[in-house]
Amino acid sequence: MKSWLYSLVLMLAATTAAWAVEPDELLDDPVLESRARELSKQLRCVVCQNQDIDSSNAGVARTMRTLLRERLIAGETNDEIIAFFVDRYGDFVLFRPRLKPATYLLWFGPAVLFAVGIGVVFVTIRCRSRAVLDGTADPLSPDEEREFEAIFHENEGRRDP
Amino acid sequence: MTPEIGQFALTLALAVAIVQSILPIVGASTGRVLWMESAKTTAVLQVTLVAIAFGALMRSFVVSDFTVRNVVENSHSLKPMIFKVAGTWGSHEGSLVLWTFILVLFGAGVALLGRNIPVGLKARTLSVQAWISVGFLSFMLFTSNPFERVFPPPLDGTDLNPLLQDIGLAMHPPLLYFGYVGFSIVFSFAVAALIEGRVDPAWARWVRPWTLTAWISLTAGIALGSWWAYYELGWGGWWFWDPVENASFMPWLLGTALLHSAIVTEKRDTFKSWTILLAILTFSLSLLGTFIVRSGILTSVHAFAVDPARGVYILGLLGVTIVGSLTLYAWRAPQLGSGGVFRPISREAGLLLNNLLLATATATVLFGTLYPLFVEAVTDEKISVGPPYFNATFIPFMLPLVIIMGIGPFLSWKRADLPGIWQRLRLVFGIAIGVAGIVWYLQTDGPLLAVVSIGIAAWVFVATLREWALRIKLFDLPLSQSLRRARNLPRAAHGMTLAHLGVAMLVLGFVGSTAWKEERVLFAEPGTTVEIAGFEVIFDGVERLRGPNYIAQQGQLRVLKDGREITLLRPERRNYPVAGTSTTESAIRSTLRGDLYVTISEPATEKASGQWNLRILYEPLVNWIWIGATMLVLGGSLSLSDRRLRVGAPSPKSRSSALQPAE
Amino acid sequence: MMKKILLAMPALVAVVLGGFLFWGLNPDRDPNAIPSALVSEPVPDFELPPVESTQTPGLSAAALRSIGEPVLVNVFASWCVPCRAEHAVLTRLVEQDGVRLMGINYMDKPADAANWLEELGNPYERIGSDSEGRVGIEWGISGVPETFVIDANGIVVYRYVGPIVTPEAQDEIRAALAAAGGQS
Amino acid sequence: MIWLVLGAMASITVLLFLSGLYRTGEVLNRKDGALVILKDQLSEIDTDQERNLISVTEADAARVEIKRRILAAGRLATRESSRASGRSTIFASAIATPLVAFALYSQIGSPQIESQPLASRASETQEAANLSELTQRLKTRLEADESGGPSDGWVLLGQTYMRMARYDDAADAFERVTVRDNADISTLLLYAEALIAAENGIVTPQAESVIERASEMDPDDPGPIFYRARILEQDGVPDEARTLLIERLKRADRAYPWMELFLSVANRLGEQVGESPVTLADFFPDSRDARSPGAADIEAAQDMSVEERSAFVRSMVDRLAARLLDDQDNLEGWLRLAEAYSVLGDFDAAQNAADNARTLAESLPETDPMRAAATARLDRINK
Repeated sequence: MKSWLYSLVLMLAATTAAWAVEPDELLDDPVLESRARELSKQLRCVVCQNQDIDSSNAGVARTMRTLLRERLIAGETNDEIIAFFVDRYGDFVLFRPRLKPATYLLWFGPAVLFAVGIGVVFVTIRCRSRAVLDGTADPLSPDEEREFEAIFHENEGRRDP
Repeated sequence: MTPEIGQFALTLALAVAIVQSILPIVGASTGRVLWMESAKTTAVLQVTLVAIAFGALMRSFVVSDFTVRNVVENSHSLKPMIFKVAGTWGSHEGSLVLWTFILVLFGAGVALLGRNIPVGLKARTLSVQAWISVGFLSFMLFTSNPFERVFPPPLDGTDLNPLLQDIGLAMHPPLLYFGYVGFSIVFSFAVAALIEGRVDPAWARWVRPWTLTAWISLTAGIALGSWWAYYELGWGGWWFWDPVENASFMPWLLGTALLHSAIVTEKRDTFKSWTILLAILTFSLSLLGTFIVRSGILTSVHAFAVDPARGVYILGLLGVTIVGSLTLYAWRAPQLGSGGVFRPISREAGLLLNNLLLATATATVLFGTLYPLFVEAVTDEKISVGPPYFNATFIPFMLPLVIIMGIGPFLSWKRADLPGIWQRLRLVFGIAIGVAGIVWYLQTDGPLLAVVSIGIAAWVFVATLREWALRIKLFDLPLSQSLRRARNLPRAAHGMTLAHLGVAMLVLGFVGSTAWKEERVLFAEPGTTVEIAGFEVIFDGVERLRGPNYIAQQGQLRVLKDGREITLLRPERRNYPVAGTSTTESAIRSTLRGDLYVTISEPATEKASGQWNLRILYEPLVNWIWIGATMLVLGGSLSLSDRRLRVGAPSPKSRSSALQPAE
Repeated sequence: MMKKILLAMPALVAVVLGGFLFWGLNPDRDPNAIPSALVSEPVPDFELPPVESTQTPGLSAAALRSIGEPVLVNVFASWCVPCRAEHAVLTRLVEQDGVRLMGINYMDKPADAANWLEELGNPYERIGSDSEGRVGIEWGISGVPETFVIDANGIVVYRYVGPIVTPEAQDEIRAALAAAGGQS
Repeated sequence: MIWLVLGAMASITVLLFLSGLYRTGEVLNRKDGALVILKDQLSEIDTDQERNLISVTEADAARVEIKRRILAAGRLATRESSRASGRSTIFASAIATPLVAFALYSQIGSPQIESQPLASRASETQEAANLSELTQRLKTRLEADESGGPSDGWVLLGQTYMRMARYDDAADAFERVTVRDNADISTLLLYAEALIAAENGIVTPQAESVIERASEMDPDDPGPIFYRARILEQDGVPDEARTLLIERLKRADRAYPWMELFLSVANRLGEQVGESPVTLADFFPDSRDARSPGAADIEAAQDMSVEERSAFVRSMVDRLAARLLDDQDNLEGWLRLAEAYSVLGDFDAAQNAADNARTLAESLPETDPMRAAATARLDRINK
């Protein structure tokens, strides 16, 4: 019982037949419109699963797109518009997480990891290249050479090398 | 009876797997040949039994046997036959059977084809592989039985998501699984080597064909999945950084690193513990992917039904496998010893950098995918990490990787002569700058990064060709001699060239279809004309059609170029009454220069009644993505066919000529 | 020693990661739930007309702020199946516990909403008709039904996502109402 | 038959296992395996040098490296391995494998359920189609009836719609009867059930008023009480709902079939409010055989394993048969019994029940759609 109720709660998305951004939503001003598209790709649809509002067909996403464009026309900056949605939905709506203590690790983690990696590589290479590298290696001693020959021909004839 | 045969086959397979997980490995450490060799029998038995189970399930789907719960829930009598067949692996339970089948298939592959692998290593590897299959078979039988019966049977099934009724999708999971489950055998080889305490060039050579096989199919699987998304979802996109996509992408990235680091191990007897670690981690990421898809821990478009109990079981399986193997690694890796020496400018160093970049890129994806979970666990706050983050962090690691890919093949082992290489690459560099300049001059808008990326693609492309030309001394020798040299070159070398060229094509496709994409979204009525990317598209109206299990509204659009009609596009909006859902079928005019991509739907607003919502996209160069991916796959396959990978197999005399082609 | 630590790192990282994943499987955790940014904030500014052809007055922020005692604000729609399920519970809360209930009719056709209320009864004191869904955005809703508890000062103190049907859900609502009443 | 196939599978497994005992031939040890590869690498350097891919110094250095690896590999100890030892273990595992498999299979398999490909169920599909056609005919007839049609007919129509999961139509059919003065409690309850089902399990005010009406007719009838409990549950007071059910159970003078249903609902509610479960024995310590098929049983059947479920179906059928002995004119009952027996594979019993049903059906007027419906069902059973 609980599970079907739950799944129905999520059905809001299915109530309208819209398909992503609709023609009637578009702005005439191409500059504003391209800003609108860019912004709506950064905002997450709150009822869908992992979709931005630009490509979502949920009713809420449509309303959000309309609001976003109205604010653009009103002359708000991108940051102000983003802030408007964050005020209402929290950081969850942002597909590009804001830089704050909780996301330092996210934003700097890979770079730090890379730096550490470079460090490890550097140390490795230094260790490995410290040995003499003049293009030739110590040749095998005569004893080794004999042992090698023995091993080399040990299985001769039994297997095709 | 069929389902019961399948059911029994699975229980029998589990019993066989249990034997295989113990006998061979104990045999290897006590020197009992019979026990070691029993792995061959059990591996073949396992694959036969799981194949029987898979066949039984498929048959139940084909004949719509609604006494099987899985069939009821994932099929319908009205579904086209091909999708009944595909329904076999469309659900959690069915796909698990497929997963396990591929797992045991790789085991049987090693048992039968790995004739040059020493019996002890083979026995240990197959035992480790059997540990995994015991885990998955028991998971299947105890929590997700695909043959659970319903009695009395309902009259009809409840269908499969029509969005998933696509031939691309039908083929997608098998290939994807083939890749990411395939890395299991590499994992087993690594764990076996740790147990044995020995990793050497021979080990790397024995494992290479298996790594390649897994990598090839994973590449094909991801490409096909991406192609499917592009073709079927109707958004004109091919990659969405969805958790489930990431789950298959991470093993690919790390698997690519593994492919390269294993070369160093094979040639130079070095990077040994790193190669082992990569082998373990690659499969760990595959398992993580399986976990993400099946536990519902992250929201995703593609996830299977959520079930915490299953999640806990898989997590336990993951814990034992990953933590167990990594602990073994921490314990045994110091004994593997480090190998040869090399200079900061050398092929080793280049491959090390390649590995570092790939590993960091993998970490970026892993971080981004799981970070919302971390934040939620620590601060109880919810955040989202989406495409803008991945694009911002992933690309900076990938571009340098592609750049060094151009130089890498010129580097010699141990110490390379940088001025000499520069001399050979000067011209290539000039060409790349030239191409970037031309693109910059031609383009009307689009980011600077796109121009740079095209330059980089040109760089890799020409550098790779230059390296190949140098090898066969093209233009230095008469053409016939060059061609003879080309024939004598190991296939792996050609494989590398082809794959690297493929990467250049991929970059071209990625950049073209993102940076210079054009889009028109409009309400149209019959007669509406749209201009896009030099085409004139005329909307002629809509026709109603009936499909086998859907009703479609089919739009008719004429495409004109320079006033001449070049094609007719028919996008559809389909309505599946049984499932109660609709899908969008795009119509695409595909050329190497770019795709004209049209979708149609009914307008959301009542204001626009009588009109149709058209979405017309022009995606330049998008097909080069699939071409590039195909070249990666072909390059990998060429490499796989290299004679050297079969050296040491004691083949009967009669067949040796077939196995060892001209050389 | 350094090397040993380095080699043990992967296993340690895997264990930590496993810990997080195990936490993530916690059955009480809903991966789809979105926490409200509105809790402890004042009621957002809005003004909604009544649902056409009903007698119930419309709803506005001003009206909510001037009540002077804790109220429930319930977002519902006639097309929302779970809303039917919680309707009886809401009615009972109003009739038996004396809860004051306000409604926001979300993205609904007024005629459908009026029929729905006619059929099921109308426990709402005021109903604002948010036919375009804009006020829903102001409230930061992610689906219907959702229910908010507002204290006497017009501060949002609690939000419940989904239908209030289980006893636990009702207890949470009652507790939130009680806490809101105690504060003022 | 099925056991024969499974047995064959098990035997083949055992045989394959044992065949390993007779395998011969040399095995490749680690040292030889590695040497082959290293030697190949050595020869590769010669080729590379020939093709001018590497310089002479590079080639020499590489050769020394590989030679050293060959030396190292040559020094690898090769363990003496034997082909003879461990035979008994192989033998034991060969035997153990099918045993483990059968043990597991006996827990999760359902050998008694035949597979039923859709193609073999054409008659069933056909019947579903027939049923809907017959239903339509019945409805047309009832509607054409100037006196409004017999109550029984409407009830039958409603029940048929319920079975077809067409709850709105069922509610309409029952409503025709409930507006009449002679509507009894059971019809009212059927109507309520249809209304509730049409709303996905939610008791609407309309359904509530129907239940109220039934309750007024006989406040102590378990039917209305059951639904009143349901309303209370929906209102979010499971404790009150439970109390209502328990009180009625306490008032009962002896064991009745409906009690199972009450108990299972009461226990489900009890779980929510933290009460310990109750059983029939708590009310009637001496009655054990008061079971009857009810909604709760069917609900419980959903969670059963397959064997449990077929045992359950069997017991339900037995109870139905017993009841029909006291209620011989129940056409629907005989039909259901015949169908049940044929599903269970007890064809003689099915035939007996079908004969009774046929006699009853043939006593109906020729034009009565109920007769046609019954005959259609009987024909199917006889196939």
